[in-house]
Amino acid sequence: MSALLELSGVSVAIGNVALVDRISLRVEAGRILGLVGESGSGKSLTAMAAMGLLPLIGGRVTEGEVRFAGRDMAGMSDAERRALRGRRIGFVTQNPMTALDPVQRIGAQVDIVSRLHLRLTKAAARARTLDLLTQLRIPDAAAVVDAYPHQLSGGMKQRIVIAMALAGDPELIIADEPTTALDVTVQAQIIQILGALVRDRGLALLLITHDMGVIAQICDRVAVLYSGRLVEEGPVGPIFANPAHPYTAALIDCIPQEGMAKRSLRGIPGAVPSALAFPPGCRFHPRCRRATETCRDDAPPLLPLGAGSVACHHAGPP
Amino acid sequence: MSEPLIRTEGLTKRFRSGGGLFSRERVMTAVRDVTLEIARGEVLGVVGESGCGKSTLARLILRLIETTEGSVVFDGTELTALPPTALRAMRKRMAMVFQDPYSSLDPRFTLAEVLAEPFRVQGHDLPNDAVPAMLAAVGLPEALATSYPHQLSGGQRQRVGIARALALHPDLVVLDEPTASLDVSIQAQIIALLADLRDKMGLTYLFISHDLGLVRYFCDRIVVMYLGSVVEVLPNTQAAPRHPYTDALMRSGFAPDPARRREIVPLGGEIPSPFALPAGCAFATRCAFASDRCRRERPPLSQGLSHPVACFHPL
Amino acid sequence: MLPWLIRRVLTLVPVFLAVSVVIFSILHFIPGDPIDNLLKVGSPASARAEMEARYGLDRALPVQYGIWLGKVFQGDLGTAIVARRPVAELIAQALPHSLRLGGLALLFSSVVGITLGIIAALWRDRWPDRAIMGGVLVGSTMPNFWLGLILMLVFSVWMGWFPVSGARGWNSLVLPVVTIGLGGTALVARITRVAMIEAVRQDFVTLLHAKGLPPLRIELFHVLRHALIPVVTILALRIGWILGGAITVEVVFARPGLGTLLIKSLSQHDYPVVQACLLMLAMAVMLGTLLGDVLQAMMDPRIRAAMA
Amino acid sequence: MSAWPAPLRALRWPVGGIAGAWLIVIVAAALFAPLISPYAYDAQALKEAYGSASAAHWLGTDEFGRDLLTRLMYGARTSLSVSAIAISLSVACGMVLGAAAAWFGGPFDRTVMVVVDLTWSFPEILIALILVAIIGPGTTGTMIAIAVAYLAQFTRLTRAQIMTLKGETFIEAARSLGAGNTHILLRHLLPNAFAPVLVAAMLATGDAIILEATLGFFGLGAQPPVPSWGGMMSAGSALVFKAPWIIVFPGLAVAATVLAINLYGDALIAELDIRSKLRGAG
Repeated sequence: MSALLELSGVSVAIGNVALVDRISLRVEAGRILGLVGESGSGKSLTAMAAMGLLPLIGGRVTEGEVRFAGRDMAGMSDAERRALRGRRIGFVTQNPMTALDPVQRIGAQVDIVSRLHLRLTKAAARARTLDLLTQLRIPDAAAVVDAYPHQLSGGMKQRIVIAMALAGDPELIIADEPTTALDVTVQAQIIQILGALVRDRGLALLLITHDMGVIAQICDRVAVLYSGRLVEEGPVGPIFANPAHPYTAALIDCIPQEGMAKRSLRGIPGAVPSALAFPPGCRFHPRCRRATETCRDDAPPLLPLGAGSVACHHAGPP
Repeated sequence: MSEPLIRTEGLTKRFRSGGGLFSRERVMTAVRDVTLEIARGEVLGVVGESGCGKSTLARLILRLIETTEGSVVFDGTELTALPPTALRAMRKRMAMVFQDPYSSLDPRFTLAEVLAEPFRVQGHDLPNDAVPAMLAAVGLPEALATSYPHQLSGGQRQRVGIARALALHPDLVVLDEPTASLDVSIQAQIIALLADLRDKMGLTYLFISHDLGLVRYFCDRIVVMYLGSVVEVLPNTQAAPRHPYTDALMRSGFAPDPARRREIVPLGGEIPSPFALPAGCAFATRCAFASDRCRRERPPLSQGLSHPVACFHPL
Repeated sequence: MLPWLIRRVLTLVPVFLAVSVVIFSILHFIPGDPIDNLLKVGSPASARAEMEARYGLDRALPVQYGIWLGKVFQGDLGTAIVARRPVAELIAQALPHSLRLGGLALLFSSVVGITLGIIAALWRDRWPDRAIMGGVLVGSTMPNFWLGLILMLVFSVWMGWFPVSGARGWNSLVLPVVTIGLGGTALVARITRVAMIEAVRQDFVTLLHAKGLPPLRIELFHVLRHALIPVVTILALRIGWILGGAITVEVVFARPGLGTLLIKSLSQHDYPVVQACLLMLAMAVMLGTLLGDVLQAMMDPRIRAAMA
Repeated sequence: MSAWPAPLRALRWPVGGIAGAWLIVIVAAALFAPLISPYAYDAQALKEAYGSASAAHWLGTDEFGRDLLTRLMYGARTSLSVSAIAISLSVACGMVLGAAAAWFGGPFDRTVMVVVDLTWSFPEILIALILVAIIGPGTTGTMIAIAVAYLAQFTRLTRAQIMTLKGETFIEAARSLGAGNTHILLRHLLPNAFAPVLVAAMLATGDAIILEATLGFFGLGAQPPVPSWGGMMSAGSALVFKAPWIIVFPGLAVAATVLAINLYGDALIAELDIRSKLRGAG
């Protein structure tokens, strides 16, 4: 199956600081790809690169290609890229509290997408908005469209943001930490909604998160980032069962689980490196139990392993 | 059972806002009638979602804010009645670690100054080797003593916050979401450090968190809060939830294991405003089991069941 | 909103009273006696007492204040001691000139300032930004009166484009408006630029781009609308500051107006006139802040919600 | 380089460096005017009156034939010292008042803020004009007038700083350790509020120089024959068509000095990274 969104060897820099180093990803229709990493891993930048929005934060793709439906986005005109955003690619941001224009009514903020991209009339756009809000189980949608963002709860706002992402009837949704700012019970609602969208509408979803639990719950494949590099990628089943990269394994072990023995949680020693001083060789080596001389000197290439791929000199079960 | 280290009785906090010329006065009930005990040496977890009053409760227990009603007894002394000078002296026996490691350290202080502050404000002499020893105890190199907070990573800063809290060997340490702003790999480090320090120093922890999984891993007993009230006290980490809210909270977390995927049954409805608490059970608006009685009457924290639960229809 | 507006206006009453007390009492601390200006040297003491009685200067201060305030509410601002005319008449003559000048200067600084601010923000950290912000900074470092004189020297004397002074014809307004407006322009341009740049960094702007809206539409309809909220706030608070420029500039260009009247009566110790001028300026300031609050509420639903 | 204190780092070439250099030149000229000025400031030479720039008088002469360069140097003495002393006075009082308002809160705070907001919305020149009228013209009057005119700004700024700081977790942390009010105020609040207020004071000194010049222009500043930039322009304004240089040079001196203060201040703000803290200070 051909990928809807494909990143091949994409590097991203802001100013002259290189933050993302040759990442390759594929997102297919009807599938969910989870992109997981800690702070500074470059996961949000990857999302911005896929949206073509890097210039907003002063960043740029320095290397590689971002292809949507087979076309290189770098080769498109601004207008062509704009016609993709909102229409064929929907975007869900991290913090619903700040994602909506505080001085504009909810209805108008959702309407604009279908009016702009689907050329709907004002009335038709409003009807579509009401329909979407109802589908997302927003109670009293008719009143909500006339409300301002500050009158709604966080979970409600995030559903409005999802409605905006869906209003242009897109094929792909990119969700950047859509539940991080929400309470756990609301997080469950949002994850359920996103899962249902992929199942019912055959959308492709690129889900960016730092939460391995969320990945395990709804993703088909997962890509693990560390300090701007892809360290492991593959179907979730095998990766969670037998993580090949020591970082993936350690990340899973950092999550307290039911039935876990007290004192078994130790964390990963050291700190996430700053982008201004990434370690040479494998960027994880200063914190890695398996690290050897080779890891200090040579960055391991991403090599196929089973149904996925891994970048480690000592890949395999511990 | 010996005398608990902390006992609260009907602890209530109401915040008033507005009331000037330009807006109506509004009263927000942040904590409502909380009675609980913390035994010496235990780790008591308080879990709940944002706005449930867990952080306010922590501050009431330490009397960092004044209570509206109720009392806190710390090792036989009623904190709520203590005059300011005696309260300040009492503070060397209780300490707090804060959520945000970025703003909890004065940006103009070096780490040595941060760590000397507890001694200074309590009028104690600072032993010569105290600062290096404190840094070592939380796993930081001695060389950092002359650094400023902005030169440290989040995890390192949180270690400094812990060292500061433990400087005078307190009996009680209140941990207010100490890992919520940290990466998961660092969160696990800090939790491990807290567990080690508790063993070494015989500390009592009050651990505040929104993460039920983490609380179940780390704590001995768990208090579940919803909209200012305690809805359930789990006597151990294995106990099955009896309150529908605790149950929903447990079902909302995701295990990092694709083999244990499950159908999500999300909680519907909205949390009522703390400015206008419902007459009955605060959870009734979102509860599948709610009856008319729940909407009319507030269920007390009943002691009759296997453990305390505030529900008319416990599971 | 209406109940809020009523309450807001009512709060101006005590403020007005407080300001009037301050204005009234401050002037009585000013050394120098206007009566001295009126009496011929060597006049008998009785003439002096008679004169004082005529202007009510022989009574206790609180009584004088009460009488003065009562008359103010009836539109009677007293009689100018030196000019020997009703103060209300002097004010009525001066006020339209000052309003025209101040209003135009305010308009000039708002329009030019906001426009420059937008351009600077859109090209931030590139040459249009640097040029505008540099120019604006240089403009704000020159004393108003000096700038006025230099403009007069260049454009009136050397170029002969505008009249040197006076208030006849529209073209006599150009140089004074520009002189006063430049200071305000600097302020407005700086705030607009910063507010725009800050608004651009907000999440909702990223999301607007993600929705595929054209960038210019985002900048002008969403970002600018946001940025204007702090601009309006500061502008309203600093209306007095912009009008303050008018005081000196009126004098430099020898234009009739409140500023000229104020300076002249200050030097002549003509209390009633000074009082009236200050009262007018105080009212302008109070109305300015009120207007700012109302505009802010109209622009931001969150503020409207807080007012309920 | 980063080990250097921020005030030195702010001198980075070109902008901060040029601004700093001009400030050093102007301050040195003011300090050493009696030693380095070519003439005495009150040395009249009526024969040479209205002279434009020449080898003997680099910037020309005024209506009494006095050397403009000399008078500019002495003028700097008056203008800079009056502005600097006035602002120091204003900052000292404003910090005490603002800190007290923020610290005590309640009705005291509200009263202070109403008065401060009200004065803040009045033009400084108006406040200064009235005060000079009360105190009487001259350097002392000007100084006090400027100090009062800027009091509102520093009170507001200090209060805002302390209010923000009071909400910081490290204050709560100090309290949780048992720290008393004095410790928190002296060790945490004031030291953290100091840098932004000090930088604002520097920028305000620029505005004060303009205000001082304006008062001088109205003949209310330093009284003749003591030269001040404002006074020189006041005298020159009547002669602007006959001998424009009399007024042009003092004006340029004011503009250049204020510009330099602003540019250096901007560089300093960037180095100290306190831009967001200075918001709302006007």
